[in-house]
Amino acid sequence: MKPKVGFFDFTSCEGCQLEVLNFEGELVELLKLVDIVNFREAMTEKSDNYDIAFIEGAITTEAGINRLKKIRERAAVLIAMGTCACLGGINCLKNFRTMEENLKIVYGDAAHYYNTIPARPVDAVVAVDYYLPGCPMDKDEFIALVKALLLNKKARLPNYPVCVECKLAGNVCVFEKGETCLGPVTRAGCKAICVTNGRHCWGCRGLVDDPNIDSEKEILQKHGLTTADILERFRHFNGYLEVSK
Amino acid sequence: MTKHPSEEKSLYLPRVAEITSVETIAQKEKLFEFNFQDGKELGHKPGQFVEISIFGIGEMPISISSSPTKKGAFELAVRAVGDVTNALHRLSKGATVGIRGPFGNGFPVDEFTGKDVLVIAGGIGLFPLRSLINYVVDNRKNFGRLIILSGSKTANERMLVNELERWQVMEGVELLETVDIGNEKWGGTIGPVTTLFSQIDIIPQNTFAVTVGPPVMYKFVIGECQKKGIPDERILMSLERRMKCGVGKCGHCQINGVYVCQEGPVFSYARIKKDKLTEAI
Amino acid sequence: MKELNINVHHITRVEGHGNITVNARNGKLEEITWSIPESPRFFEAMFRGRSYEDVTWMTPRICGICSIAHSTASIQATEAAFGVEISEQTLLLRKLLFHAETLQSHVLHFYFLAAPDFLGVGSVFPLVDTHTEVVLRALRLKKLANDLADLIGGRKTHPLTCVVGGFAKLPEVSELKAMRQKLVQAMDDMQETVKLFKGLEIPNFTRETEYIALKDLKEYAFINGDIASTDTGATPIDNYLEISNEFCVPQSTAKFSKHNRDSYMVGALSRFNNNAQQLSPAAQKAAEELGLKAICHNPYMISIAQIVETIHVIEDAISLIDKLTIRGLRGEKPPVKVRAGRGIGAVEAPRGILFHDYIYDDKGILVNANCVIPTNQNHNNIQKDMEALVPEIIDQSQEEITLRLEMLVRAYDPCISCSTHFLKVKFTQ
Amino acid sequence: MTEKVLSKQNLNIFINTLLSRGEEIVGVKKKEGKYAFGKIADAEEVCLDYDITLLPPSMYLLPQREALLKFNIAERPVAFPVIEANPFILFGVHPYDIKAIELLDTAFSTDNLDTNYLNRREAATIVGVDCLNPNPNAFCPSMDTAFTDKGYDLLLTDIGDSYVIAIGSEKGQELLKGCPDTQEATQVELKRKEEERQKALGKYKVALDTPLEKLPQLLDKSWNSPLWDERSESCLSCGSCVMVCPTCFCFDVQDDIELNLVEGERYRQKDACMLVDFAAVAGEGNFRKDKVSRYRHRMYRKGKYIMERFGRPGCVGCGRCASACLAEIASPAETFNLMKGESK
Ligand SMILES: Cc1cc2nc3c(=O)[nH]c(=O)nc-3n(C[C@H](O)[C@H](O)[C@H](O)COP(=O)(O)OP(=O)(O)OC[C@H]3O[C@@H](n4cnc5c(N)ncnc54)[C@H](O)[C@@H]3O)c2cc1C
Ligand code: SF4
Ligand code: SF4
Ligand code: SF4
Repeated sequence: MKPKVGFFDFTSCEGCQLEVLNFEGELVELLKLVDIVNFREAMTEKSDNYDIAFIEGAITTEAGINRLKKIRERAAVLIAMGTCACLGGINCLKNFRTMEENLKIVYGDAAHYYNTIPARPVDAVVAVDYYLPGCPMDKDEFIALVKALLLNKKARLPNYPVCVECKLAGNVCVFEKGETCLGPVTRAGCKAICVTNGRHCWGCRGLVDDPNIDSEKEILQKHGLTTADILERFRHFNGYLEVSK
Repeated sequence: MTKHPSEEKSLYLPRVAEITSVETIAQKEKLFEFNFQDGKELGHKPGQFVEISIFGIGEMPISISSSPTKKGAFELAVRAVGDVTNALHRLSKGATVGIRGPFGNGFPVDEFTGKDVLVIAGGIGLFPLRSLINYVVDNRKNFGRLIILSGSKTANERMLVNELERWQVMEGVELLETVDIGNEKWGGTIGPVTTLFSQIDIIPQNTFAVTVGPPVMYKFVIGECQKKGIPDERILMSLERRMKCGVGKCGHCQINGVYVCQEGPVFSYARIKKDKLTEAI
Repeated sequence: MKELNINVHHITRVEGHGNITVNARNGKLEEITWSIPESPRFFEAMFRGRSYEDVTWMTPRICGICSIAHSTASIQATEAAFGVEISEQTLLLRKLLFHAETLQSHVLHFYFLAAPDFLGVGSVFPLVDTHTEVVLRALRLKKLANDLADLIGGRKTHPLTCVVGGFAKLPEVSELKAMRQKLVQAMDDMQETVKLFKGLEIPNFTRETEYIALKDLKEYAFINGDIASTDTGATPIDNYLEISNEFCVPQSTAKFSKHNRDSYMVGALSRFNNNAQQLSPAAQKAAEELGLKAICHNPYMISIAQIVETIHVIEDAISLIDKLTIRGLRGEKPPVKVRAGRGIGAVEAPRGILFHDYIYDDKGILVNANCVIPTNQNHNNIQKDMEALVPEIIDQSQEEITLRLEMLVRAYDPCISCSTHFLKVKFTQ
Repeated sequence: MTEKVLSKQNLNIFINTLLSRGEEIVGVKKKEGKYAFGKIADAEEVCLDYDITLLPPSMYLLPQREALLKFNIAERPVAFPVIEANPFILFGVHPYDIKAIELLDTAFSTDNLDTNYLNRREAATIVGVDCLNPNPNAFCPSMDTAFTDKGYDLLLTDIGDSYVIAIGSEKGQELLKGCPDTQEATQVELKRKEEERQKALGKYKVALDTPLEKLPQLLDKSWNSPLWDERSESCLSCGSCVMVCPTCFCFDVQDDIELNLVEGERYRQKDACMLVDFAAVAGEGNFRKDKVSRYRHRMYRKGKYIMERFGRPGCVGCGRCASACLAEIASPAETFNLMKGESK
């Protein structure tokens, strides 16, 4: 029996769902292994009968909370897909302003039409079995997870920082170029794609299990960042950690 | 580089073995019997281990549980704790796996000749010790006394019960058992395995103590052995480490300068002290 | 008498959440609404107080499908604010990367999102068995688009290499040459695509409206030019607010727009209607073959316009690569001097014209942002189209009406999740 | 063997001749102001006056990821060994990296022969070059790795307008046959070579306070030093120090399967004792849970364990780790010197 798979989107850019549609090389093989029964971005049919639920996006409305709880009840395995779902991601930046202020900035006089709650990751609402962090999520990690599920194997995320993959990629460390980086405390798995492409790490995959935040802060300070800069940098994708503490 | 490596075969290629029987020991433990497809013997010593593979899942180290005196097949007793162990538990008779080994030094059974052997097992530590016990049983006249102290968490978690009962009644085997937490059915000793030491009398100069169990147990067992007067060179234990290659290359099992897979897994307490392998116990 | 009760809660195969409601009682239409319940994300509020580098990094995350368009518009707005001049090489690379997204999005749309309607299935997945060749071709084309995005932008979604002033990493000339070859080969697949769509029956529905798109004298415009309207002619992008005129409506978290008439359209068909003569020869030929002629008033033809544009984009990408490889690529580190000021960026996202408008302080910190998203501009046109369409097809079954309405919405290829991120802000300057 | 001399211009011709013959050359190229080994397409790309490369050349002998087996589990599982080794030339390797490769040779041929490594090693031709502009973090003289008289097939020394070439093996001799206009080195040129080497020795900024052979004893005494805690406090467990190290060779083994869930491979990939999970086992167990135990383990490997096991130090003093470590704690020389200072 092929497992039934559903994709469900909450507040996000839908880039992670798009990544699934981007599996050109693997899509045909993948469809031999699983039945996709729910995927609003790509299909009309909907089914409430699924084994594996992929959740994309942060939770930002009361209605979203209820919908997510229903999905959790139905799915044997629930996977948070992408940084928004795993960490709240960039959506949580709005949590640092009052909701009134947000509404006024964006909707002006029409603010009263719209009601949202502070953004939160999926596991702030329901239990999550597996995480696929990344903005957007990493295709190889997605496929590895699907294979692991089918083989009855536990999928593990790397528990070491991005520096490992960055070094293996042979990059020049951005600190040597006068920039700063969250790589030393951010969970690897992205193959240091940002540094490899001339940027620095923004922490989109969240922190490793036991990050040495104090040391990272010291290093950032030594390289010219103020405490406020550092906070802003961490907030980019990991803002929820800060408010939930 | 004098050898011609290209003529050597891969270190990492397992031989194919078939599962010839599976027996459930307890809730999470099973005993597997294997035969090599090419009909060859494993050719091991008690206390050695193999690397067993389930392709697509992975490879892991498991002690050989059967005695080399058992001909043809060999046995592994495995507790399901993770990927490979669970995958193995899902296999049944007729399935094939990959086996590399035997690896490691094993128990120094030759040194035991004519000596008393005191075996102290904690939990599934009994699995590797079974190879030693049955080796002594099968070569009974070569050894002195065989004393087995076996501890389990609860009465329901006693491992290899049939085997324990067999040894219990066997001539020349002294078996004492205890459980950490008793229940109404359990009429025996209650307490950690070290409580059994007060029930035995040994001649320390003539005894080898061999213990396998969870690392936390070792400190206490060593203490009891020392109290009995057994010299540190004769207190032996098998160390568990993370292991990948089994052949002294990958570095995972290293404690200080020692590669456990090569120089162990069996070490005397004297060696552990000398090489400061303290993180092991 | 006819009773209708259509309630499409979250239309599928579009990006983001939108609902269609149609109610008729005793043959009388009581309600036709196109509404957007998507949860707003407040990007504009999040931008405030952040440095321009952060803004560049955040903007792609507005929308996964048009991440390159947002990134480009954003960078251009910042460059305009700071007065940064970009090099010829940067401009060529930017256009090439932009083409990658147009390709990605168009192929996704006409094959994955729109085609299933014409082939009578609910998604592309069952087509894997029934129309294997079509699916494999679609996947090939999509892969090509994604490979191009990977090569220039560093990845498929949320480009990495684009920074204010230039590119953080350059492709190798050898990689560009290999890509060129793949683009040339893709033209065969596009010929097959034209054949496939020629054979499909496009619903016949027309409603005259205003068509707005970027227009550039030199070329079929994607990332530069003025704002052109089929009603009122061209005006510089700085006047975009006069065009977009956004307003809030209760049924939607996204804003609606109107200009010269009740509503206007942006996107592939708008671009075609304004700039058809500037298409590449092969694209013009395909348009003819597919029966697309400017000015076309049938919104269902948007998908066809996308196919035509795809051919144009492939041809243009080839010539961009030729220009780049002839010049050779040089590492450049463009100086960026921050200064206080306002800047506006406008690009043709796959779904239509997109504006980013920023005000920075003298430290390069964003003070105020306004972004006008193509789909917002189309919402009102969709609503008006529905109002015109339903009475024409009211005699059909509820299922048929529903499908026709869904196909209409899908034709617009709405990108709702990004449309809800922004609404107009009143500038207090 | 006698030494030869080759003009710089002719060296380029030599390289291009090799390339046109279809030889695969891995050499040192510029990368964003630094240097890195990579495939060479033209002699123009080759840098021979570099200080240090980002990653060590040993990664071409022990790749970051390497298949060990291919398997198929369709009906009866079968597995085949994968041993890949295509001839290639490792061009422009510094002596310390040559010595690091010698350590790997020892490690992979002691007790059990690792055919995957050894075959690739056999397929490699090593053209060394003396390091005349040492990296500021390097301490090669202390580790006896500033120069080497073996471990290479050819070894170049820059003497200004030309290179002195030492021939280290028949393979090297053979390779040099394709080289235009080599001359026997004159006494003057050999003297120049010696002078250049002496000059280079004066450029090292870091040195070990303890004689190399005394390192194990020093560490024997230092196990309980409070310095371990102090120094490891800021360790990020980022593994950078290990990832760039030419003498680190630990690996992890994993299975990977294709999407058809039938064919797959077992591969090994670089692993690092500085990473949190290196010694973790099933359940919650971890034999080196805290950063101090990992940090100390690495330093002991560098200064004691490897030396005692393989008879040569586990560090060649290249200084890559010190350059890579953001916390500025990874340099073995600096650490050993502190221990020395304390034990006084
Ligand atoms: C010398 C030796 C003998 C052993 N004998 C037995 C035995 O007879 N019976 C038994 O049930 N168990 C035994 N173990 C423990 C057994 O190896 C682990 O339980 C097993 O590796 C867990 O693998 P897993 O894939 O199921 O777990 P996961 O947690 O999924 O482990 C993944 C991988 O990590 C490594 N690993 C994890 N835990 C350990 C560990 N404790 N030791 C070594 N590597 C580990 C393995 O490579 C394993 O494949 C022995 C271990 C050693 C070192
Ligand atoms: S660039 Fe960032 S991720 Fe890479 S090594 Fe430096 S700090 Fe680590
Ligand atoms: S010593 Fe330095 S480089 Fe090594 S793991 Fe610690 S912080 Fe990283
Ligand atoms: S430990 Fe540091 S100095 Fe020593 S060989 Fe490794 S990277 Fe070089």
